Amino acid sequence: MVSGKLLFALASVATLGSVTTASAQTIKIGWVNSYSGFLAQAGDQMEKGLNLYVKLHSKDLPPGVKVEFVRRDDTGAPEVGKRVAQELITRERVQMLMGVVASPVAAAIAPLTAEAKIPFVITNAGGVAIPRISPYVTRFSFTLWQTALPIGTWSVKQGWKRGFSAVADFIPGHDAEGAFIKGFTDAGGQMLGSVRFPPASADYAPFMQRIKDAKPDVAFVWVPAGPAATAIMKAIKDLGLREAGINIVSAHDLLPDEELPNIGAFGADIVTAGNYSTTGVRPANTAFLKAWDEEYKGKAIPNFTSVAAWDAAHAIFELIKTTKGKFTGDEAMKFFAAWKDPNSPRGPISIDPATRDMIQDIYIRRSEMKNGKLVNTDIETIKAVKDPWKELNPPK
Amino acid sequence: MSHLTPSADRRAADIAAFSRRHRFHWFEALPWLIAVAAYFMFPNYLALGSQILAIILFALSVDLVLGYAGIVTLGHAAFFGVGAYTAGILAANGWGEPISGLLAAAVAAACIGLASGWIILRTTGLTLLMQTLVVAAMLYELANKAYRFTGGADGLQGMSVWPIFGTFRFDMFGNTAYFYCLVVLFFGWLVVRNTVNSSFGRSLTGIRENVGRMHAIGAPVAQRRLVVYALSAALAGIAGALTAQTAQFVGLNVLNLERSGTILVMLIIGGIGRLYGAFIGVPLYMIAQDRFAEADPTYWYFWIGLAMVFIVVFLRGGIFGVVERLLARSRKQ
Amino acid sequence: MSATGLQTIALCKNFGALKVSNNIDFRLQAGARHALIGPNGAGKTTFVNLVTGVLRPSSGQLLLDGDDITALPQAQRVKRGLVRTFQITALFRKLCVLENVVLAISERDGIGGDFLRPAGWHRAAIEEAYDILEVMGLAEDALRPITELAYGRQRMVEIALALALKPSVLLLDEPAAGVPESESVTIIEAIERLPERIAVLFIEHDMELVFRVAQRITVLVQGAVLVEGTPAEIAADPRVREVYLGEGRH
Amino acid sequence: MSDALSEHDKGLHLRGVKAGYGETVVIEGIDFDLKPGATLAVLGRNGVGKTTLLATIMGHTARHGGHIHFDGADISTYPIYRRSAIGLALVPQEREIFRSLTVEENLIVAARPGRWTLARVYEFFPSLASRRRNRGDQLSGGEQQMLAIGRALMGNPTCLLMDEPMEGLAPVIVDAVLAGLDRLKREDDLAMILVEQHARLALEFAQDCIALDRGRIVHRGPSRALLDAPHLLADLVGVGGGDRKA
Amino acid sequence: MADIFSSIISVGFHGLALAMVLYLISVGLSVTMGLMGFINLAHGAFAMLGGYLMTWLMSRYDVPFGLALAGAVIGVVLISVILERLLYRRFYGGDELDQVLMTMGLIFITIASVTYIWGPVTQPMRPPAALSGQIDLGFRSFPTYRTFLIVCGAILVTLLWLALERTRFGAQVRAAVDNLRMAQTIGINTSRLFAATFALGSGLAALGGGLGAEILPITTFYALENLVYFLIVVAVGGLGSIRGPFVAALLVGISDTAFKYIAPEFGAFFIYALTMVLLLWFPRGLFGRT
Repeated sequence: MVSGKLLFALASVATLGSVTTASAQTIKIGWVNSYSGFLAQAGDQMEKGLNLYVKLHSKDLPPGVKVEFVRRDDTGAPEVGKRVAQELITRERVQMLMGVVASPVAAAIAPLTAEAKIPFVITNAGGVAIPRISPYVTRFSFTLWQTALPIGTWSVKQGWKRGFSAVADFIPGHDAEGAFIKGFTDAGGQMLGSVRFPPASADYAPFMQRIKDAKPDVAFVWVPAGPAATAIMKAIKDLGLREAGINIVSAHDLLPDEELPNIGAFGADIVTAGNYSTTGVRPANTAFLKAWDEEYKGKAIPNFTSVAAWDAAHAIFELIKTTKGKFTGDEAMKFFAAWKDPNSPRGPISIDPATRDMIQDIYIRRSEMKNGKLVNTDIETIKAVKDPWKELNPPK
Repeated sequence: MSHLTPSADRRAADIAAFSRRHRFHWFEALPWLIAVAAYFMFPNYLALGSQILAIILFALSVDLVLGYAGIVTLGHAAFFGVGAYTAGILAANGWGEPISGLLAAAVAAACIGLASGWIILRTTGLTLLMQTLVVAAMLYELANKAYRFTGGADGLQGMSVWPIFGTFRFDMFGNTAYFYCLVVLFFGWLVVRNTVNSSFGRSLTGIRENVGRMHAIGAPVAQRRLVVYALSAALAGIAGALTAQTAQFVGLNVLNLERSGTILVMLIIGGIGRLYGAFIGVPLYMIAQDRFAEADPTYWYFWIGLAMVFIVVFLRGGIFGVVERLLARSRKQ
Repeated sequence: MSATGLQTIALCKNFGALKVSNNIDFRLQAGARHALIGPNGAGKTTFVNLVTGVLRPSSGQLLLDGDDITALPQAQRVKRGLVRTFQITALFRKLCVLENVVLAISERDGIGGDFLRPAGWHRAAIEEAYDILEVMGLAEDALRPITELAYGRQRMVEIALALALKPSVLLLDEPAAGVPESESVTIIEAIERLPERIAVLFIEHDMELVFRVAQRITVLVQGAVLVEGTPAEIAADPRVREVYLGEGRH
Repeated sequence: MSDALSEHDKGLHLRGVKAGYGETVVIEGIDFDLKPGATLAVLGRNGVGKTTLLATIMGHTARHGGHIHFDGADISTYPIYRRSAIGLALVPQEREIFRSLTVEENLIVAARPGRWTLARVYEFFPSLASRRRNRGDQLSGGEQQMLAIGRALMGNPTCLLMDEPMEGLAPVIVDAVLAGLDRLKREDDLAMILVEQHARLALEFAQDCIALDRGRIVHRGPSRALLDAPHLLADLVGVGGGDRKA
Repeated sequence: MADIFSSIISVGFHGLALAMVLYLISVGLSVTMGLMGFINLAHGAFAMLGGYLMTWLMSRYDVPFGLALAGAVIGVVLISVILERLLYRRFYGGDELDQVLMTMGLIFITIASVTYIWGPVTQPMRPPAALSGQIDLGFRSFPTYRTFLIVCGAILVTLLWLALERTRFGAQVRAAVDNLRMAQTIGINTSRLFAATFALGSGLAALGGGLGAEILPITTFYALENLVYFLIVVAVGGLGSIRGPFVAALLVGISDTAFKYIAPEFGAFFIYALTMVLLLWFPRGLFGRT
């Protein structure tokens, strides 16, 4: 008890100290990203989204308040991510953690935030159970159940009754597989089989060949966005899966907007479910794309990861504006729980206070060639989708 | 007789000098003094510090097989990883007592060492190098496949390590972890030091220096190599378990080729077969990596790589080798 | 104990179609001084390797003190007192002279596997090793690494290492090979001083050494025994002259 | 350059050569001269340094002192391949045929322009011609020996070093090889050094001889003289204790 | 029954394509390791550079496929010659641990350099239209590019065999692998031969890296991720052999594909197990020297 009181006293002294220097206040945010490793490409997308928002909106911060992002590379490896997060908390004394591409990395970091009591704002990692690990986790991206389950249901509606799934063998892959099978079989479809392959696999042709040899109506294929997605598209094309009468569906990771030019014509006619596409017709999206093109001079194309980073940065900046830069971890979490943004580039979004995950519109998109370019065109919108997994698996 | 017969005094002095070689020198206290001082000087770097201490133990285990027994291995991560997963799986499934976790890890790694060593140590040279590599790669694939136990590519989540002796809790700042690693490393070092100075250890040096002659003086070479391989595996397993317990996480990369390769690199940088190469090479490499990664998260590989090429071109025999040469030169003058 | 130290019966070794050892019957009496000579490629080194267990014979038998040791591994033969030196010095080059000999004694006494006590605690082994160095005249170099020794001194360490194993049969493979004349005298003297109970078989080209030390000589040609006899008999044998001088072309 | 060479400079000259393997010294204080087209036999028992002497001339050993001159150039520090380029060739004791090459490839790979061509080597050793497609490791001992000599000749050397070319050959083959060597001596202006254990063979072949013992030259002179002194010969290369320390 | 037959054809086809790539990349490593006794862990970096240069020439300057490939090979050969002269030759016949340290260092440097120049993004490989899509071979259709790759690989393998078996240069290389000192004795300048062989091996690796960019995607960690496969091909094939790596590449390529087809969850486990057994059986590799 005595020591507890002592700690409290010390803590108040520390807070006093920070109040006196409030005139030139710096908020430190730990930014954990995959700068190298097999997710470096997604990391680059995320980085660009954050940088763009920070560049455009730093001037909007209250006078005297600055935000400093302390950047660390998790290399896509959970143990590295955990270590850098720990260092950010203990060494750099950051007030908040943000970022993370890979679900395993996020899952490794999450327990630390429960101990340190600082918010952890996830801008990509979609592993469905991660927010349950710590009450300080909130997520601005998506879960694979939000995207993969609807595409399962939608597939059966097209009259495709026999399905096959092929996913990368790690948390998000398992989520995607489970969600698709749930949606597909609940709607009356029948699974012919499923394969899981190593997440950092090099050559997908043997796996795709196996799908081809199984002759399903529809194949759900999921890999993390980036090089693997392009490679798998190429394998689908080279093996002539669609020519063999097999429809390909996926979550948006398979056809991220920035990879479309790399994929080209052979990526046409694939149906994916996602929370964002550059072709979405919304004023907020148009403005976002304009700012993006000005900043990156047409050399880069944003995707759902960029938008998630952008939206998360927006929420954090609003938090700082509202609190004038003075907030505790719990206050920040309360702010995020009530977060609503009707004008995100991806449409209306809000945080579900119960799950700390996004409630957002999910778009069913078909890829097609328009003016010589491959694009995702929205063909159906499912409004305000909550994470279905958390409803199916209520906390014990 | 044509030769001078040294006096009885000379004989006594020679024998005394020879039989006292295992005694402690003052400089052997240096690493430990530095380690304790580092605790007070860099309180914000204890997480890195405890990792360095654990990896030093790993490097010591490699030095034992490579530097003393002359077994070139590119797969020692196998034992590090088995140790890490053993301690990790125990802690994730309700047995978080750290010290018994270390022991379990040592036993598991030693068993794998015995079993694989029995098969692969009959080969030599590049073939042996490949065999060590392949053993580690197989364990990697198995760990990936055994998703239910290991968490596969997602890593082993949900480890809960109990306080040491029920008293010292592993805190986020790494105070406990640092001293825990320091004490375990100290005991590990004592074991390695005692081993290399024992008759067994000297016979290993003999095997490295001239296998043919060891056969010719009647040494059971295969048996010695197997024993030291298993002992080294056990130490590597403890190092892996330390890493797992202090980070409270185990990922597949405890078993990968990069880990086997970089531990070799760290040891070569320090100097092999000298017992203290690990104490120089590991901190140097890991601190450099930490600094580079912070200054330049994308391109730290470049500077590490450049340093490695520089060392091999200009500093043959590692840092310790250079120090020894300088000492030898100053002694001559 | 039989009077025979080492005996081979119809020893053969083939590498494919090549017969490197052809039906060698050979006896080395206990305590003998016996030389094995022959031109290059006669199979002398193969013979040593067969006897010491580096190679397995294709057929034939090997007896040590009357016991069949054909199937024994190298280390076991050493334990029974069958010890060799190497034609090309095979020492622990980075270790000091004393340690080289201590290693051998440790293996002989079965303490080489002790990983609990420091090597320095085995005082008796060290004392004994030093005794051997004194006998061989190597004591002044006891703590110097092999690499710092002149080649002739290294050859002496070769013999010291073998002696440390307390052999009953000692195979010396060209003990004076590569040694300058000035130093070879010491080696010859050392061989002459070897304890009498040891049966010594030496393979040597240096005829001075052979005829000075050997009581019997066996001449090996193309993997087979050409002739065996006393030095005088061998020197007078026309077949040996033919082999060595190339007389009487076919 | 070579025009300016005096007769004295031409050929092979060793002065105080000391060499061995690593730190070991095997031969010491070796001096001799070999004029173009001359033949020299090197005698001595096993292990006295005969092979080392040839290896040293070819550059295979570690030189500890002295100099080797060939046709006016100090070649003591030349790398091995340059010694071959200026006209030295070695027929090694173990023959060292390239086993994964065919007979013809073994010859071609050593070829240098000059009077010796593939055709001439085949004419010289007809049995090689019939086995030209066979691989190096499919030859008999005699064929290997002929191939080793043929390969050396393909480099069109002016000085040929031969290390026990009759070793391990059946008598018939020895005669064939000897006949070839005799023909070489007659038809080609080639200096030759022959290391041979069969002393009489060597002495009958070469004009001059040297004998080695423990790495030093212990006798030198015309071969004829030694052939006529059987006791001296036996003393130098034969089997016997002898007190030849005088 | 037809299904099984169809599966076998699938596995054989994709395995063959992988084998060609593995062989082109590994054969140079095998020869340099056999010839110079140099453990060049960074060999894969040359393949990776080949891939980067080719994709970069194609996407940045719209160089046609064939020309880009040639440019990449030439570029890599130049780089390798410089590296050989500056670094590698210091370590011939040296301590194998020094070689490991230096080549690991080179791998790290390459990883960072390509990240700096080309970014962390996988390089897109876009074969020309004529090589895209499917080709109908009568009884069934196959991916055109992979068919091209197999044909190309077969031609290159044949050319390489001819070069090594029928030319004087090839004979010199084989002679030097057989017996280095004797090769010098007959006048071969082995230092120059080393450089030439090293350049040839690197060029072949670049060719394999460029042609095979589809099968082994060009990423920054290419040299490290694929290293084990290259080493397995070399070790199983036998050092210094030309035939050995080819058989080993076929073995690895086809069985790896088969295992991925049948039991993808196990990843490369069976390949490693196979390697272990083969190396116990043939410690010097299938075609190694005794």
